Order: sequence, then structure tokens, then C-alpha cells
Amino acid sequence: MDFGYTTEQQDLRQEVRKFIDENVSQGLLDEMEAGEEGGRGPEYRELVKKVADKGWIGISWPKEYGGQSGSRIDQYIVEEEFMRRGIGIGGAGSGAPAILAAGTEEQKEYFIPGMIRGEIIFALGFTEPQAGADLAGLQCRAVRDGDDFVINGQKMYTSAAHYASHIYMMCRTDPDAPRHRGISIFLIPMDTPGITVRPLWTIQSDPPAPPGTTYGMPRTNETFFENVRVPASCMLGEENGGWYVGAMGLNLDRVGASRYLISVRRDEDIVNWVKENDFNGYSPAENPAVRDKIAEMWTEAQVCRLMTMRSMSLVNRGGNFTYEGSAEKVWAPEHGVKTTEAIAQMLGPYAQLLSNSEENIEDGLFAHNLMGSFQSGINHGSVQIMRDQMARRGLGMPRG
Amino acid sequence: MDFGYTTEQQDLRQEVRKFIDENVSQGLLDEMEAGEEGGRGPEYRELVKKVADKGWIGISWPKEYGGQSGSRIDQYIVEEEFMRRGIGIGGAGSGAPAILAAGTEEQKEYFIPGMIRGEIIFALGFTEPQAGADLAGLQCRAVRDGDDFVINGQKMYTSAAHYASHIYMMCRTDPDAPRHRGISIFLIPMDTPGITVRPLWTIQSDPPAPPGTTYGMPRTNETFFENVRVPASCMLGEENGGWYVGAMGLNLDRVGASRYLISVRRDEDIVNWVKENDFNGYSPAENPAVRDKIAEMWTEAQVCRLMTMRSMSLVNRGGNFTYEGSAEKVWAPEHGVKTTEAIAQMLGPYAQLLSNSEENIEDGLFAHNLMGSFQSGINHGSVQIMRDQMARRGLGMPRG
Amino acid sequence: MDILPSEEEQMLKNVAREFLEAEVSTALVREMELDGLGYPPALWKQMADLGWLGMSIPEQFGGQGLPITYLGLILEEAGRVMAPVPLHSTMVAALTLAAIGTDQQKQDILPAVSDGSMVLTWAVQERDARLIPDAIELDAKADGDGWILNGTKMFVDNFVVAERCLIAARTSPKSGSSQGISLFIVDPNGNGVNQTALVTLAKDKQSRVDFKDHRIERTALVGELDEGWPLVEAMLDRGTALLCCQMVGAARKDAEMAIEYAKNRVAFGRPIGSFQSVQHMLADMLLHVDGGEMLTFEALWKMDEGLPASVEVSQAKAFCNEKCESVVRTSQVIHGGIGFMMEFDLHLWFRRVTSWSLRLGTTYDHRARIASALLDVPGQVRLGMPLPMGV
Amino acid sequence: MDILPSEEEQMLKNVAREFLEAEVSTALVREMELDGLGYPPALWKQMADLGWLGMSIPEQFGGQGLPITYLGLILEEAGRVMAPVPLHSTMVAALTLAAIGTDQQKQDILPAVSDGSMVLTWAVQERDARLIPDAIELDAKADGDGWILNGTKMFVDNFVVAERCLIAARTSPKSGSSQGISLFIVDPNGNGVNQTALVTLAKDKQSRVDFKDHRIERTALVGELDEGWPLVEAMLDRGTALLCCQMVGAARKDAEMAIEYAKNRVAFGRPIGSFQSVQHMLADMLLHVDGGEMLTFEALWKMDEGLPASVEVSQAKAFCNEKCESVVRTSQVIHGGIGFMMEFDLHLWFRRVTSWSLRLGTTYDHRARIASALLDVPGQVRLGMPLPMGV
Repeated sequence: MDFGYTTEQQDLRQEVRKFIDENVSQGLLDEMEAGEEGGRGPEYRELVKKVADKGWIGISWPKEYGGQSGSRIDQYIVEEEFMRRGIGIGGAGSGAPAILAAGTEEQKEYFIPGMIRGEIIFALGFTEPQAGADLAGLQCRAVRDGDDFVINGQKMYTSAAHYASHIYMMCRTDPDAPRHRGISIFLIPMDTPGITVRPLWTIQSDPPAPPGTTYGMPRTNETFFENVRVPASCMLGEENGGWYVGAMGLNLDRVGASRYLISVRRDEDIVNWVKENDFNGYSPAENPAVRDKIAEMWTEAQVCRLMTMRSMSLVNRGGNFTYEGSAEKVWAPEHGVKTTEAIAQMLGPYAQLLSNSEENIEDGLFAHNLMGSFQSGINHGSVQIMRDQMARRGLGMPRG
Repeated sequence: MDFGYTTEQQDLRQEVRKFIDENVSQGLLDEMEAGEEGGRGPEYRELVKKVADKGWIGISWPKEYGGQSGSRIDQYIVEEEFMRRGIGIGGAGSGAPAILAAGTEEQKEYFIPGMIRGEIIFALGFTEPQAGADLAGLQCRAVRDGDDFVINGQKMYTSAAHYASHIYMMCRTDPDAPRHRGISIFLIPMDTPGITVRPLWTIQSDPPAPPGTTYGMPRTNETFFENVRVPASCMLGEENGGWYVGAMGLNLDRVGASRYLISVRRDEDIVNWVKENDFNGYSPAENPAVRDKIAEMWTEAQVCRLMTMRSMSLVNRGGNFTYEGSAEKVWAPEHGVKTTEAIAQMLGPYAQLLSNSEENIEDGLFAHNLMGSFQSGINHGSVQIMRDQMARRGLGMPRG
Repeated sequence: MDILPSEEEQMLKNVAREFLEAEVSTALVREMELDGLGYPPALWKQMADLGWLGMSIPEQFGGQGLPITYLGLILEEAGRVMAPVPLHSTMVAALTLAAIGTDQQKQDILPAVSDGSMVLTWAVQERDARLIPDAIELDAKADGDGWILNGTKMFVDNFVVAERCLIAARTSPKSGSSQGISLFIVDPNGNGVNQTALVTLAKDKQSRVDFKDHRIERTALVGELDEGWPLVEAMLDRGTALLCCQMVGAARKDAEMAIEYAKNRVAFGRPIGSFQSVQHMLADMLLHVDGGEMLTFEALWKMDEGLPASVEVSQAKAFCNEKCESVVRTSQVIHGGIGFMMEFDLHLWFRRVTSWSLRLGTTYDHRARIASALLDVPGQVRLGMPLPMGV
Repeated sequence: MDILPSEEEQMLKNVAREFLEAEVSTALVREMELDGLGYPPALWKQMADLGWLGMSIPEQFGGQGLPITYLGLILEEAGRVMAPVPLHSTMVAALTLAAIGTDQQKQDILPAVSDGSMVLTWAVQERDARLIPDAIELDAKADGDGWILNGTKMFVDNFVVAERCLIAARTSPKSGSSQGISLFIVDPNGNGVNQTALVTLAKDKQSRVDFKDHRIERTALVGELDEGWPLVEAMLDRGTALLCCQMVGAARKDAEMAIEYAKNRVAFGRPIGSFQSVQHMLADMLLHVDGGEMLTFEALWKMDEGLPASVEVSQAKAFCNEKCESVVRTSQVIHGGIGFMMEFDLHLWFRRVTSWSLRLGTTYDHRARIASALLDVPGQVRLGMPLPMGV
């Protein structure tokens, strides 16, 4: 058991922090808040280029595709530091692990270096109007036509679709096969004819959520596919084997700093806020009942962190998850909701005041958190489904 | 809406209290603690006689069978006051509502007056080794033989079997019918040949739990039936219609003071204890975090009380439950567990000390509560099953 | 004892629901979030015509003199549809005046409230938003026959449309006791009174109100000078209980939407309402709404009976703060992604209940009050019986 | 960073589990509940022979000098089978002496501990059982070259079988600071020392210990006179973390029994483990045990690294108090009625974990300590980074 980092890793962390202090401009932060391009505008692309030059994107990805063949822990450290400033850089959540695991040589050579340069960004096309929690119920069809596939259907909550270069999507390729067996994955350029993106504005879009908000997404999308013709080479992995590639991708993508940070940053925020602020002389930090709750939440937050460290340890050993990924995905989101609501009760009526209100605190951060916190218990598999998985895969319980 | 009691009802309550103060002797309390006869020894029988003379047992039961044809609310008031001293007197939980609803004239004439006199006490024979939560899975067989039935099988947790005069039991009378359709109810004298009672000592038996303990049962039983021959007149309700009689009985029996008091008395106990005691000068009541928790628990306890009042209101109007009985049976037991564990953390290491320990507090009450509290969430239908029922019967959700 | 609604109460509830569901669409609710007034005056007039605004105002002042539980039922139904009307703020101020105002004050104001021609509000909280005497700093300096007000009130409802506002002000310096606070009627349009809009989760009409040398006359005083705190507490209790009515009404409707959705939404080849985990979430929603409703109406009933009700009010609000919030959050969760989308209506309820859960006392505040009643007064306690009243 | 057990650690854990599961039956556990000594000396000797008693004792005193995390793994496995041995109390006292005892004290005691010939214990709590300096009232009055002890200690483990007991006593009057407390070694069999058995949920061997004019010599002092509180705190931290190991070990075994039962027990025609509500209960048990285990071992690891670990210890205990208790209660619930029966073994775990959750600091105590570290020292906090250390 080693809960610490090597000197080299500590140095790396300091170097990343210094880099961020020096290179993350107000312009970039403003750009990220604008939201229209999901923060991936020119300032972001400029930053990614610099980060890529440092060799920090996809540290653990193979050298031959532009990575460093380095440690997953190092990659995690870099991602964690960027994520703390609200900046996602290529790594976990990128789709790369699935491409590296299941892609053809051509796909790896095309996509991975492009992702490292920040030129390739995937929207995820999994959910559909009638297939949310039950992903395998998807109906979007891809029909083979010679060397091509023709895709028709609709994807929901394709959050990055308005700025992504590609979509990483699941389609039904064999409607007669059992639900999980007739699905394939495609990697398709967003500018392919027949793709239409319609914005879905979230309840965090007006007024805009301040930086550091839980979830904090102003926009997601519906994406429609009408006779979208793509070459068969767009398929990732085996035809009709997409469920397993997709599931693996989700599992691997889940490992990283983002999941845990999104749920624990507010614990730090409230401690730091109450230490340095009061309401006309009265501080909630005086109240032992509030203090008790803060300590409880802080402890739970540590468990979020430790679960992430456990997953990283496991991945770094080349091990497989049985339930550890699902465990993270139950604990952190539920903690996020609990602590958000607890904090609101500490702040009382001030926790109602939004980002554009007079008298708000922390630019309305805690109020906006209230609108977003429950979302992370729903996205990418609800906490209910995660518990099912823990019981079934982790503990061998029979299906109901 | 009327949350109060009439002057007559308030007077009745005072009268009952005065009666209890004057008539509940130390001898009776000692007898109840002895546990061997479930507290139903000579002192108890003496008390019941006096209570019956006051007309207080089965107030709402029909006059023709020895009751008063009075109000359910009055009956509830009497039961509540006795239950607060830990004394169950005929009423809710007695089996009488089911006999009144489904019994033959002879059964009513025989059982109800006997129950009022305290001479007839039922053990409940529902659960079996392989049929706990799933009552309808019971296997105890009753086979018709001329005008008799012959019973073979085993019942678990027949708590009153060692002092009861009769057992109120469910048997399978048609093994070929669908599960719920082949069950009948029998009312059988415990001294019928072929019945054997084996004690099952609970974890609250040694050392004995002090009065006022949650649950607090030292003993329950397994009861074995070997070729027990009874006349067909022992059957309650229709042959093979016992599930519905039994279910109705459980529902009606659930309404009363016991369910709620068992879960809220400890809230009063802790408030009264911390107000009047300290540990060498330090009182947990000084700690605002403890105070916050006490107030939270007190509020939840009020909901226990209000749910009972709602059920009483509904029953008194002659209405039917949809989910209200199940709601009581979720809320109160879960509250009981929460408050018991919360209290233990207020008292720290003292909450470990049992009834026979030096230095214990309240005769070890809070320690013994820790051993019993979870039980009320299991008995007579687990909180899980109660929630299923709320969702299905109350809200019309489809079965899984 | 019969804690279920009587026939008459049920009828009132049914009428109110029918009217409000017909008149208050979510489109109207959304429109009023952006409206300058925040309410449609025509609807307000209709509610007056139905007798709702005078429901609990004495008959001699144009009302019906019905128990506050009746008004509570109206508020519950108003919460159900999130009726965008200044009902809560008007009623809290009006009932306070009806209880303790001078005859002249009542004559001037209550009939106009009953007939829908006057909107009221009230203001207690300041920047230190705790509802305790020490947090009242708004200065009322004696000036001849009147007072000069200086200071700031926070989180004042509907100040922009109110014609009168009841405020708690400090007429004597802080002394550690509750003395020195007085209750006044002020004119929101008076000189030296400025409001600044606060933008809240509920997107309702809350304001910061700044008083700068605002002069009020002798006739503005409500109750005794320096003895206003108990009056403020009674007003807060009334306001808090009536806010709980809104919370419970809104949470129940939100739960019903989740129930409906769970019956119809199919996943894994079956309605999601057939999954035990969803069923248990729904069962808990029911427990929580019912619990909040019973606690709330017991508090209102005690007020009607003239019994002490502060602990009951705090029980209701502490419970609703957590449990109604849990209900609306759970409804969001059951609805999945669509609940997060602006164009879907569900968030209208979620945002309001969340906002209300943060107003008129946090869970911590109310529990502290309950604990004090339980622990700081000698004498044994028994659930369901009056608490010891102290020496 | 790799928070999973190393190969060596895993091997130790496996060996310990194999040995303990073979040697410690529930029959033995039940027998020892009634036994005068409360432990089987032969088993104790075997554990010494396996090197477990000297695991974290320095090599020069007969031990192996391995990190405390190794000892933690042994305690975890001991908790799993509820090994009825005075391991915890002996190790806490021994490690304290190893850290701060005089050479003579170490020579006298540690080799005897390592080879299994001496059982130790320690005593801090008194009737006011809070673990704060002000609660230490046991009086040590200077008397020539020694001290005279008068007072009472509570909740002392294994006092009946211990040959030495470390105690915290007051050598100077209370001053509001942590000064004036000293740590001593006492002989449980000395004159004027009397123990009274306490009967606990765990049915273990706890005592009240009364000192009446018990005289100790100069050589009994551990550390500096009047400066003992920081040493007591370090001892408490060690003891608390090691108790968490036991809790986690016992809770995990209890969870495993529930898992097994859920797979096999049939209701409604299917294993109860196929019901989603049961599955979710099991999933939560897993979250809770894992969480407690990771928090606990991070605390031990920090101790090994010589880093401040008090906050980590409090995190572990506050969490385990609630969550390990939840695990064993949930296991009872899943087992239904049989778990409530004396003749079924499950309650053995339930009673012990419940008892342990009440010892060495309540959840309130530990959270107050965490809150103080977070809130009372200036400087920004960041999760996973050292907290500000103050000025």
C-alpha cells in the first residue's frame, strides 16, 4: 500500500500547476464560459497545442501514436490539475482507450495523434429518446450498402456535438439479433452530410453558471441522422460487437480525475468560503452543527478521492474492474448531491442567488450547484444501474 | 381537520392514566420482565379483569360480544396509555378484528368475550422456516379428514406460543391451487395433542432487556405440528380463502398505538435523560450538533405519531387503507433504527453497557435498544415489502 | 380527532385545484418569471372574487373569518401550480395586521386586501439573515412624532408591487434581549426607499430594500414600541407554516409527475415504475410529502386553536426543507435527462421548492429552536403532549 | 501511488486469514465471552510464534520492526473472526512504549510482549469519557520519588489479564491547556488498584478501574512530566486506527455472510439476492466497508511515513462508526429473524461492531476534530493535500 506519490510525480504536479498559472489566460476562461463552443475555441486550441508540446496529453498512450507510453498515474496527475481549473484535456473521457483497444491500425494512426493535438474531439452518441438508462434499447440504424453504411436515427444528449469533429456512436446493425448483439460502433466526422445538430439548453444556461459549478453545462444537443452515408472503415471493432467495445470504453473512460473532482470541489469551496467570509459578522463556521456536517462531508469526499486512487492503482497494474468503477460512480455523485444540499442549508437564502444577482456569494456558485448536482447521478449510467452492476458483477447476485 | 381530542377523550385519557398509576403494581412489572410467560402471569390476568370491568378492552368491538360498540379513537387512547407502560391489552394486534370480520357466529361468541376477559390469547402462526418475507410460500399442511382437519408442519417465531391459549395459524389446504388461493386460517387451542413448542432465545434474552426496550423480546418459539387433529369448525372464514382473511387481519391489526410507540419512546427517553443527567458535569445537551440531531429525530417521531393518527382517522371513518398502513410500517421502524443509533453516538461508550453492568445508564436501556431496533423493520413484513406495497397498491405501479 | 380534511375542507381544496389548474399554466408561470410585476393582476382579482384573499380576514374587514387551515389549503393548491401571485406575502402581512393592528390600520388595509385592490409584503431579514433579534439592525430613530429609517432589508417578496410593507426595525439599541424592536408599516413607494432586484433560483420577485432617511409617522407603528419581537415571531411562524403549505403542494404535484412518468416510460422492455428501486423512490416521495403535509397542518391547526405552535412550525419547516427538496430532486432523477432541459417544465417545480427550502429559516435554525424547547426548559417531555413551558 | 496491498502485504493477509479462520471458531468466541480471562493463552502464544505480536516492535526488542500497516492487516483479520485475544490493547500500549518509553522500560516490556509472555493495556477515559485533557482527573500526587494515584478509569480493556497498564493521570491542576497530564506505567495487580467488570454489548473484558492511594515509582513515568497529553493523543490515534482495522475486518466478514445468504435464501420463488432492493443494500455494504478500509489504511500509512495523521484517523473512525454499524445492521436485516436468535452466530459480529463504534471517540468527537483542523487554522484547504498547520 502506498498512498503517496514519488518525488518525480510530485515534481510533475508542481510543474503542471506552474504551467497552468502561466498559460491559462483570462481569455481562455472567458471563452470557456461562453459555452457556445463548449469552451473549445481558439484559446483552448492554443493551450492544447502547448500542453501537447509538453508531452502531457495521453501520457500513457503508446509512443507510436504520439503518446509517451508512460504511467497512468502520471497522466492522472496532469488531468487532475487541469480539471481543478475546469479544463478537460485529452485523456480520460476522450474515447481513446477504446480506440487503442479495439481500433484498426489506420484508426489508431488517424485518431490518436489528432486527439493529442486537440484537433479531434468526439461527441458521444449513445443515448436516444427511447434509450436512456437502457442503452442497449437503441434504435438508430446503420444498414450496410456495399462498402458503406447508411445511418438513420436520432441521438440525445450529444453534448459536444456542436463543437466536436467526430461522433463516437452506437448503431443497430442487426435488428434481428438479441439486443446486445446487434450493435456496432462508428466513428464519424460531424461534417458528413445528413447530420443535423439541434441545441438543447439546460437549466444551467440562463443565467450562465459560474466556473466551478457542478456539472454546469449550459447546452447539450439532439443529433439527427438522415441517410448519413459512411464507409465501413468508420466502424470501431467488430460488426455487431459494439456493445462490448462501448461498455469497455465507458468503463475505462470512467477512470480519471473528473468524476471525483466534480463531486468534491464544493467541499473545498465551502470550507474556504466560510473561513474567509461572514454575513455581517456571523459565520456559519461558528455553529457546531454546521461544523459537524462539514466534517462528515469532508470525510465522504475523501472516500471519493480514495475510490479514484483505487481505480487508478488497479488500472496501472493492468487489472480489471469488477465493481470498482461502478462504486466510484455511485459514491461520488451521491456525495455531490448530499454536500450540495447541505451547503445550501448552511448558507440559507443566499444559496438562492444566481450568478447575475446582486448580493450573491461566490458568483452564485452554490446556487448553480443546486441545479446541477443531481445530474451526475444520472449521466453515463444512473446510480441505480451502477448498484445493480456492483451486486451482479461484483458480488455475483442473480438477475431479478 | 382536527388534531385534538374531545373533552370526553381527554378525560378518558386522564382516567386511564390514573387507573394505571393505581393498579399497575411493581409485582406486575416484575412479572412482565420475567418473560417466561410473556408477562401474562397471574398479576397480568388480575389487571385484565379490572380493565375489562372498566369496559376498556375492545371498546370498539360490538356490545353483543362484550365490547362497547364505541369509538376506535377511544380504544386507541386506552391502548396508547397502557402501551406507554409496556402493557399490551386486548385490542390492536389481538386477532379480534379478523374474527369479527370473518368469523362464524359461534366463533365470535366464543372468542371475543374470552379475549376481553384476557382468557384467550392468540399466538400467531404465519411464518415458517422457508416462508418469512414470502408468507404465501407457507407449506404447513391441513388435510381434510371427514369433519376434521389434520395439520402437519412447522411455524417459526410464534412468539406467544408458550403462554397463548390458542394459535391463529395459516395452513395450506389446497397444494394444487395457486400460492395465494390454497391457504386457510385455523384457530386452534394450544393444548391440542401433537403441538410442541420449542423456545428460541433472542439476543435480548441474556442479560434481560430492561422495561421500555425497543422490541425487548427475550423469547420466541418454533412450534411443531404433528398430526394435529382439529374439527373443521376451527377454520376462520372460507376454506382456501385464508390469505385474504389473514391479510385483512394484518392490516387492521397494524393500526394502533404499539407500532408508533415502540419507535418513538426512545426519543422521549433520550431527551428526558440528557435533561436530568450528565457525565461528571458534561452533558451531551451542551453540544449543538447533538441538539440538532435530537431535534431532527423528534420531528421524525412526530411524523410517526401523525401517521398513526391518520390511520386511526381513516379507520374511524370506516375507510380503507390504500398505502397508509404500509407507510406507518416503513416510517416508524426506520425512524426507530436511526434514532437508536444516533442516541448511541450521543452517549458513546456508555451505550455499550448492558442491564447487568456496573455504571450503566437507564438500566442499560439504550444498549439493549441497539440490539432490538432493527427487528421492527423485519417483523410482520419488511420495510422493503411495505415500500413495494406502497408503490403497487398506493401508486398503481406495475409488478416487476 | 380526525386529521383528514373534513367535507367542507375537501370541497374547498377541490374548487381551488380546479380553478388554479385551469388558470395557471406552466406557460403563465414562465411568462411571469420575466414579467416586471411578476403576477397577472386579472388572476389576482379573480382570486379575490373567489373569496380567497379574504379567506382568513375577519368579516368586519371584508373577509370570511375562516380558520388559517383553510387559507393553508389554498396556499397548498397555489404551490401545486406555482401560482405566480403575491398571495403568500400579502396574507402574512394581512393576518399580522388583523391580529395586532390598530382599528385604523385594519380599516385602511384589510378591506382593500380582501377585494384584491392592495398587495402587501413584509420584511424582517437583513444581511445577517438569521431570524433572531440580534440580526435586526435597521435603524428607526425617533424624530418628533415619527421615526427616520436607515438600513437594509433582504429577501423581501414582491416589494415591487406591494403598496404596504410591514418591517421590523430597531428602535432601541441591542441589549442581548429581544427588546428594542418595533414593527412598522411602510410605503414601498416612499422617499428614500429603494429596491434592488435579487435573481433567485425560483425566479420570483425578491428584493434588497435600502432605506435612506425614510420618514414614517406615528400611525405607522404596529403594536407596542420596542416590544415588536414577539409580534415578528408570530408573523414569521405564520409565514413559515404557509410557506410549508406551498412547498408541500408543489412537491406533491412534482411527485405525481414522477409517478406518471414511471408508469409510462419504458426501459429494458418494461415501465421503469416496475423496477423495485424506482418503486422505493416513489414510496419515499409519498412518505415525505405526506409527512410534511401533516406536520404543516398540525401547526396551522394549533394556531387556529390559539395553542403554542412555534415548535410545530419549526418541525414542519425543518422537515420540508429536507424532504420536499428530496422529493423534487428525486423527481428530477426519475425523469432522467429531460428534467435538466430548460424546455421541459419539471424544473419549474424543482427550482421553486429548492428556493423555498432556503427561506424563512434553515434546517439548522429550526432544529435549534426545537432543541431549545425540548432541552432548555425543565420538565419531562412526552411526544404529542404540550412541551413544558418553563418557569 | 498504489493503494492496493502489495504482494507481501497480501501474502501476510492470506496467512493471517488462513490461521485465524482455522483457529478461531464462533464456538471459541462464545466460550471466551464467558471465560474469566477472556482469551485462550495457547492461541496467544501461537500468535506470538507467528511473529504477530512483535510485528511492529523494533528488532532490538524482539520484534520485526515492520510498518504499522502490517499490524493493521493482522488486526483486520483478527476483527474478521473476532479473535478473542488482547491483541489491540497490548499493541497500542506496546507501540506507545516503543515510541517514547525509556530504554529500560522497553527492555522490561517489549521483548516479553513480542514473545507472548506479557499482556498490556492502557487507560485514558474516565467517567466524563470525552477524549480531551479536561476530562482527565485521575490524580497523581507527587510523593517523594514517586506519585500516589487516586481516581477512576473507565472502559479499560483486558485489565484483568494485563501485567502492565499505561495510564494518563493529572500531575498538575487543570489549566484549560493540555498541560499537566502525565503518562505512567502501572501494575494492575498493585496495592490500591481495583477493577470492576463492565458488561458490554461485545461481551468483552472491559473494566472500571479504581485507584486508591496506589503508589508508583519514578521509573513509572513515560515521557516528560506534565507534558503527557501529546503522547496520549498519539496513543489514542494509534489505538483508534487499529480499532478501525478490526471494525472493517468484522464488517467485511458480516457483509460476506449476507451476500452468501442472499444468494441462497429463496423467497417468492427466487433467491432474495435477485431482488433489486436487496442488491442495492449489498452494494451499499460494499461501498461502506471499502470506504472504511481505505480511510483506515491511509491513516496508518501516514503514521508509518511520519506524517500528521490525526485528521485521517478521525475520518476513519467517524466513517466506520456509522458505516460499519450500517453494514452489520443491514446484514441482520437481510438475514431476517434468525439474526435475532441467540443460537445463530450472526449477532456475534453485530454486537462487537456496535460496541466498537461507541469506543475511542464518538462520531461527534471525531467530526469536531476534523472540523477544527479544517476551519480553525488559516489557509486554503485542498482535498488530498496536507491541511494548513497553523501559525
